Amino acid sequence: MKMLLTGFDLLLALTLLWLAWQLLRSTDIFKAIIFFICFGLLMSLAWVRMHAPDVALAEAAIGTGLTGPLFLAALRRIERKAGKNMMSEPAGNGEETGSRWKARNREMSPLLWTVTALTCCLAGLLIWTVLIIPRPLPGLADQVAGSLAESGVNNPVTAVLLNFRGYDTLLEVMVLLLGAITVWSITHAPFPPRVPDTSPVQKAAVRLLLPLICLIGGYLVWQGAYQTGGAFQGGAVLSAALVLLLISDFLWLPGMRSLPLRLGLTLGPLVFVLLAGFGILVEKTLLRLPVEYAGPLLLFLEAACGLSIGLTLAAFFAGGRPASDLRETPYSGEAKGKGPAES
Amino acid sequence: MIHVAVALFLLLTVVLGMIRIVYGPTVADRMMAAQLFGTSGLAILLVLAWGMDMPELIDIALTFSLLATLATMTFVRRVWYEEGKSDDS
Amino acid sequence: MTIPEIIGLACIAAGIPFFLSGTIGMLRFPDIFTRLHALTKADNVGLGFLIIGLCLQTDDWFIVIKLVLIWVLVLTASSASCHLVARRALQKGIRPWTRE
Amino acid sequence: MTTILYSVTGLLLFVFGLFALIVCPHPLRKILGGNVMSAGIFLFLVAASYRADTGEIDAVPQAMVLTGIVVSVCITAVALVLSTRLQQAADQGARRRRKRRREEDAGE
Repeated sequence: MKMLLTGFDLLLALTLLWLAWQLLRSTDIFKAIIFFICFGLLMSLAWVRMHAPDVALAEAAIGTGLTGPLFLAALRRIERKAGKNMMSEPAGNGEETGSRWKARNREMSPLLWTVTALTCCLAGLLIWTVLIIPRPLPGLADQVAGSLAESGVNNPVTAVLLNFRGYDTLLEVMVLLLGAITVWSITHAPFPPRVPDTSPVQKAAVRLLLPLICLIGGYLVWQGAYQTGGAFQGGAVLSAALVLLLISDFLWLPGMRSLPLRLGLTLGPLVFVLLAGFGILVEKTLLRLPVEYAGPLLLFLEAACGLSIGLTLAAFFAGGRPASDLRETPYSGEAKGKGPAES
Repeated sequence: MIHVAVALFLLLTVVLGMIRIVYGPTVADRMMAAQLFGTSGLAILLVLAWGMDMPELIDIALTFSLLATLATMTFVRRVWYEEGKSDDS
Repeated sequence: MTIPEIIGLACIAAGIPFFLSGTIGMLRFPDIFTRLHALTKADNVGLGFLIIGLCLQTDDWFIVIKLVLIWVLVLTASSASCHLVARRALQKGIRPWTRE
Repeated sequence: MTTILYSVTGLLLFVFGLFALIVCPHPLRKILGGNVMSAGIFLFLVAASYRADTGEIDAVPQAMVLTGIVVSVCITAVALVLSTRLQQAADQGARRRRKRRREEDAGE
């Protein structure tokens, strides 16, 4: 039993390292992205082996489910605009636009040698540090277990995330909002120009999957209180539903109004800030919740944050602000030139 | 015991299948290999749920199965376009 | 060990050759269409056996429902993505492999 | 054993990612390298807090890693959009330069 598990760990670690190496040295960028998707999958197995099911769930939903499509969608935009085929990255046909990202010098230059030597030194130093750390390391597990009863939830990770370390999560939700604002202010969402020839099978599959995804996303948010799950995992699963809608190119999507989206994006941070203010008023401390109401309040907070996180991640996938915003921008003339209509 | 052995074996088939990503002649081969690992990885999770006695892994497997189509659909709709009549001007 | 658990173990063992043949098929088959065939059929049958085996080893109905739901979802996902890839491959003019 | 194995793996992943971030010219690969780096750090953090002998888990590093994963996907998305925009701008510049050169050739 023990030996089998050790063998599993060893194989997993070696495969992770091999995948990372392949991912970073393969000449084809598409191949690298596929390796990255597999890498995320194996990472979530590694989290399972570390007995961190919450992290594994987040990695499964975000790392594998969303980051891969995010890269795939960006790949087409980046490579296509460079006017060359994504399958022949290293070829570089000498065109001014074609070889922009080509490595200037494939031979080992002195600079490259220096960088390699330095990173090897860094690796050696870090590994040496790991080996000489005295074990077991002190942790906070006992403190968390001791005050779990005051948090209003049974899952220690959720308790740390939303109650004990509420600051971190508040800032994180703000970072997400900031990310969405940045993406929206950089560019508009590029919708594919042609009339979509979506396969009926895809439409049927999306119609079948959508309600199930929403159901299970909600279930994960609700379950976060006492088992594996929570706002981030549930939100990521919800965003998968929106991403499915986006990929299926339904015709009504580009014309969507942005006001409900904006409200949804800010709902989670708003509720969090209100809760923090409530903590100041009632308990005289920022983000401290009254013990008897902590459970329901946290559930409410998780639901709002889950919704906002789902919308934010879907906005990341869309890669810009909705098309209905175009006429509001001051420099719409410039934006129109490469608008979604002809791109 | 048996569950962990099955998990180890499935991980071995996943690692073997990665050869297809390295050598796959077309982009679709690589993408479908990744899809295969989704299925195998899900099976590993389910078996480990019994082998490590962690029933919460079933929820992770459920998430995997929900998101399995996402990457492939993105690939088909956004990456793998016709080369001849591509839509860039 | 009860009889359902033994049958369950037998089912799990029966699933293994299907996973192995799916991987071998993906490695050895000559073109994209045949490879699609290998990996969307063999692996799902293997997963089906595995799930039947695991269902027999639990007495919690909620877990059984979740397991069956997982299998149905995987079937949907892999059939839809197989169809999409094959359709796009035909659109792009990739000819199916034939013996000469 | 398990702890040290995964800690070392995480550190090596971090170093690989750092190397790619410095060496590779393509923006997508730089972003991939950054992702590998962050995955390595997360793995190290959780592995360092895991105690294989007692099987006891520490929720604080796990919650931090959970936060980190979400922030890293956020950074990835912003970086991807930025590099798309950068490429658009560079393409426009190249097109304008080519057009000007063509006009100069016609003028002579």
